[in-house]
Amino acid sequence: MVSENAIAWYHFSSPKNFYPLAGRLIPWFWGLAVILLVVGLYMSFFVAPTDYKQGESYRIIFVHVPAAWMSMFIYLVMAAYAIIGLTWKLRMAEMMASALAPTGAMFTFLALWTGAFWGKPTWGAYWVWDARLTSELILLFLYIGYMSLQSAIDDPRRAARASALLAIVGVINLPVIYWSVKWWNTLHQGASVSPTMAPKMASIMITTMLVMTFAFWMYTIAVVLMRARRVILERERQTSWVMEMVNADPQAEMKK
Amino acid sequence: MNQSSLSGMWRAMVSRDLTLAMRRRADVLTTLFFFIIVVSLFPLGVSPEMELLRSIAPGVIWVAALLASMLSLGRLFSDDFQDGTLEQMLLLPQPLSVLVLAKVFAHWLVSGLPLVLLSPLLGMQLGLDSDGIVLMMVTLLLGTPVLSLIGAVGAALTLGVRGGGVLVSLLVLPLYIPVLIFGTGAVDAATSGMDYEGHLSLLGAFLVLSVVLTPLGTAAALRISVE
Amino acid sequence: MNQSSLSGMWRAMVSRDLTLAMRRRADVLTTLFFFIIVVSLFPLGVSPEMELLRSIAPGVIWVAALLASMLSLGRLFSDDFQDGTLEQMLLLPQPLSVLVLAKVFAHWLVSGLPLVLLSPLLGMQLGLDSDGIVLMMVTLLLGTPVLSLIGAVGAALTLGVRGGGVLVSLLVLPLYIPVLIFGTGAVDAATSGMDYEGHLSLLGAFLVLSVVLTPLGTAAALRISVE
Amino acid sequence: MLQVRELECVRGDHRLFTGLNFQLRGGELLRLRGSNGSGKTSLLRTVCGLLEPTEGEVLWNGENIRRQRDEFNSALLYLGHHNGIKSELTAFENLRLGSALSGGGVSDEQIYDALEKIGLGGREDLPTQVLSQGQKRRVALSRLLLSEAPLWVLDEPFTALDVGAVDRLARLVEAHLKKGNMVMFTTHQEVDLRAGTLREVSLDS
Amino acid sequence: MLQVRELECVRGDHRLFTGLNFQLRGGELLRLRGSNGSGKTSLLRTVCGLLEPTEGEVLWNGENIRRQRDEFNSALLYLGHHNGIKSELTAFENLRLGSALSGGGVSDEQIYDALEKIGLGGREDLPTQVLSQGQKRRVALSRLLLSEAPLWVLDEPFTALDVGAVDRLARLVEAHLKKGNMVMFTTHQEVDLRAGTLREVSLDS
Ligand code: HEM
Ligand SMILES: Nc1ncnc2c1ncn2[C@@H]1O[C@H](COP(=O)(O)OP(=O)(O)OP(=O)(O)O)[C@@H](O)[C@H]1O
Ligand SMILES: Nc1ncnc2c1ncn2[C@@H]1O[C@H](COP(=O)(O)OP(=O)(O)OP(=O)(O)O)[C@@H](O)[C@H]1O
Ligand SMILES: [Mg+2]
Ligand SMILES: [Mg+2]
Repeated sequence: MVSENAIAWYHFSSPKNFYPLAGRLIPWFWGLAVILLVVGLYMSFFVAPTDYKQGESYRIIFVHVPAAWMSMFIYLVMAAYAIIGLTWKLRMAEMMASALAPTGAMFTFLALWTGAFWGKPTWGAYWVWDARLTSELILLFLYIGYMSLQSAIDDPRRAARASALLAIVGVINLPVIYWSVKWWNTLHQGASVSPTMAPKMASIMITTMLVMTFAFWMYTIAVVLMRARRVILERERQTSWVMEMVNADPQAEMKK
Repeated sequence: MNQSSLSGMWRAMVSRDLTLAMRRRADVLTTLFFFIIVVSLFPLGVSPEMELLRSIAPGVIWVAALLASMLSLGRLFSDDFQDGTLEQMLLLPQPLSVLVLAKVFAHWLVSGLPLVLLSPLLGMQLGLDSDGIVLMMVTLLLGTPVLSLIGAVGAALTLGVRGGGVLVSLLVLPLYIPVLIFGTGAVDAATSGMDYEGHLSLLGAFLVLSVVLTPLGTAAALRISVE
Repeated sequence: MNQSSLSGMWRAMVSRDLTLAMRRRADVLTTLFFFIIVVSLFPLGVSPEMELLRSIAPGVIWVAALLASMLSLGRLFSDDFQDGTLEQMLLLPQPLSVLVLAKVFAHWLVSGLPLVLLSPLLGMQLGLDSDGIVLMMVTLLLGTPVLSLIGAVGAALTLGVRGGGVLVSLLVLPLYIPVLIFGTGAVDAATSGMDYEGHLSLLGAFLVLSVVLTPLGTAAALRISVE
Repeated sequence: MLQVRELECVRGDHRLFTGLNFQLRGGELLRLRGSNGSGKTSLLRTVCGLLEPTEGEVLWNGENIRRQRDEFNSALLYLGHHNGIKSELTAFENLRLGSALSGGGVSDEQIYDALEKIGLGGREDLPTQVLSQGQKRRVALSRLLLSEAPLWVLDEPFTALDVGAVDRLARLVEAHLKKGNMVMFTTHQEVDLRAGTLREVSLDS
Repeated sequence: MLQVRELECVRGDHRLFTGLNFQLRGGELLRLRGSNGSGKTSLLRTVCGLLEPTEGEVLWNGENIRRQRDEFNSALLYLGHHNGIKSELTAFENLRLGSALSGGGVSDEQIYDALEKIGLGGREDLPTQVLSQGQKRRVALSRLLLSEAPLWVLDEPFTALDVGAVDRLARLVEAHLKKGNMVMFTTHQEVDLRAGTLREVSLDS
């Protein structure tokens, strides 16, 4: 059983076998993402009760918090892939890491944007230098640095390895950054406005947030698989299997 | 034998880079000059009121030191890369990470240390008191080597990359933030009579950690970049 | 005939440099991000209090723009110098100063203009009000081309001289300072409800003067550097 | 016609050459000889006006080149130790932008044609930084195919080229001379070049 | 003994070579042939361990060079397209610091001697940036005179050299081979090199 698993793992870690598998999985993840998103949005707008202090504007939380969670998760997953890719020289892991980055940056941006949007009615300002906000901003910088480095290097192999190294350095620093920013803020500002709401959130709200988080996850997986397929084609274009497939495709079209 | 050849290599590397730095004395002075100018721009750009200046002084000096150190990083490996000497270094029969550490040390001697020594003057200009000035020097002494060590990773990663100079700042500046926060935090704490030892020991811990870890990362990055 | 070939060359030069900039898109973006990051370092280094931040905002943004523009200037001629294309430009049958102006214009389009467009966001982050923000944009729009034009002279002079960076800072920064003072002065005046038109017309005068004069200086400096 | 009168060049402590006189007429080929460091590159750059001579002058059609820079430059094609191509651009873009800068009038077909002829067919659309040393040199040399300038000044044009490319370049130079133009060059390799009039100037003393 | 097994190198879209096998024993000279862009430089860099092969391996005394980097590096001297010298330092300083870095044991007299032999006498104390193209190459080549490494890997060592210097270098290579060492090199020039065993590997297909 274990060895079978290991073999399957090994099998699908080669781009050649991964490519068709990903192709088959993508529609499923898209489907799940859409269903969960519909359920989640329905719950956020119609099931969850109106907040007695903030009114309706608080509903943005159902996008904001899952997006903030995703932004951090994705960085961790990306760094994990980077480590695997560098230590075992697995090309597939390198490609997954680079496929994750844009989505991670997108969620970071979404968290910042929804947060800023929310901040105006609640705090009266789009931006305050709060610890959590600041560290989210720094996370965005890390993502952008990762992507810039990758796009600045032409050779795809070198680009993947250099940016993997950067992701690892970043992940070591991330807790230090988070923690120092927190300390910095509490040192300077006694009682600062902080984005924590009522201590006990209604369980319906937690459920809604979890549903939204899962929706985001499914979306992430679908998008990342699609991006990984594109990266595979680009990086493996000189291999025989890609050439065969590219040459075979038009014929398959014609038969249809 | 191995140990003695390692220390011989260390000495050779440091003396090579110091010789080169002396040949381009102008370069070393630029870093210093940049530091001074950035700090002096603030009274001009912000406001000449002493009260305001004093309150922003630690932040301004630290940010200036951080930018100056980052700028000087551009040249840490790029010259060696372009003329092919870096290639030759990768082919030396000694561990690359030790070599890298020696290079960073030499670099700090000519670009970090002078900032530390100059900072009291600038602190005075911005109206810091003597306690603040002493603490500023101590934090810079602990912090600038960390900046150089972290920066080396970024410099190695962006070697030969188009527009590497500015890219390096994008990669490295977010990683500098903890050092900045604890550096200025200590000075602020001292000037407001609070306890600052926690900050200092954290800075020390950063230093130890980065001496141990970053040379490995830099060495790996160099191997990737030279491909 | 001469005029049409001049404008043809102008277009060719600008489109060449814009093509190159698009190839190194990372480069363009990094200047921008450098600007953003430097501005964001100040709240971290100085203090997160909005009141304090608002009062130093114009100075901080202007200093950051000045540094970003100075850094990006490093690459204005140096790439062309190293790969020998600058040599070829000197051998073109057209006036070098026009060529230089075209290059600086292209450079400003990709490195100065984006800063101007981005400044409102940063102004907001530092708590500037909308009047201040508008004026900030106007002053940057007038001021950043002056920075590029003056900086080009410095960049050309440092080409030959190894690490002539000091020379550049010495030459360029004193000339930058009036721009900085009138730029921030205008914003400060506006936020405190005073008259700012004098500042703006002075900035405009700087712009006209530097468009006329600096290309000649830059061209002369290039000829010297290529020897 | 190119004339060099009593030229002297001093670099650092070394007087590389002094009292140098020669002239080059249409259809003539001038080969510069000299060992490493004898001043060949310095002389070529002086002739192009990139380096100022310490004594003497360079005349083009009887007038000092410094007093007619635009005219002289439009008659000149110089190829130095550096290739003078942008590594981010493809070979095609390099040539197109280069010709637009120097006055234009070259069509895309001509450029593709030139690249094909110089042996870069199939690599026209790679950024030149990934090309090999010899391929980069070929990109630089394809300017020769596109230019109308009567005077070519070539500093070791054959370095990094393989045997086939060396031969192709030699034929190109011969054809240029046949049209009544001038070429001035230097090389350390032995190259078989047949020209109407071959002049030699040696800088070894 | 150097062995290359089933080596493959892919750059961008181009598979430069694949299934490459050869070996080099003491006293043998290997000349790499191939037109511009055929992958000579890439192969030499792979053999030195600077470039990672996409397939296959390089063995030194039977073991992969990646698993014994320090041993292999101390047996290797590589000279690439770049000279690998600092332009701010003089020729003498370049050699002294270079030898100190790679383990030392070279006296100042030996260095002056080497520079004299390679034809740089009188220019030892100029910063190398003012040297001519060929003189710079000579500074790089003088490392050959100071090194004890049994394996030399030379990428177009003859470029920019004048006739005398080409000859001197050829004699140097021959002497190195006589001592039972190995040399692997590539050049586009025709050079007269006599060696016990001459192997040729061609990358043109
Ligand atoms: C640009 C502005 C903002 C940013 C960057 C931001 C960032 C974040 C991040 C990173 C988290 C996840 C933290 C964690 O799970 O530990 C989070 C959670 C949260 N945010 Fe925001 N936020 C912003 C504005 C706001 C505003 C204006 C509010 C409401 C007043 C708010 C309310 C919340 C709440 C209630 C949570 C969940 C807290 C928890 O799980 O403990 N945020 N935000
Ligand atoms: N600033 C300087 N100080 C001293 N000597 C200098 C200086 N600049 C150049 N030189 C000398 O001038 C000569 C430069 O010659 P040049 O580059 O023209 O040689 P070359 O004939 O082209 O040689 P090669 O065949 O190697 O290309 C060299 O001997 C060099 O040492
Ligand atoms: N990233 C890349 N993308 C596409 N092609 C590349 C890339 N990197 C290298 N190449 C190709 O690989 C080859 C590089 O070969 P290499 O430099 O080893 O040639 P060489 O045999 O040394 O040639 P020369 O004789 O000109 O020095 C060239 O054909 C080049 O076009
Ligand atoms: Mg020369
Ligand atoms: Mg080669």
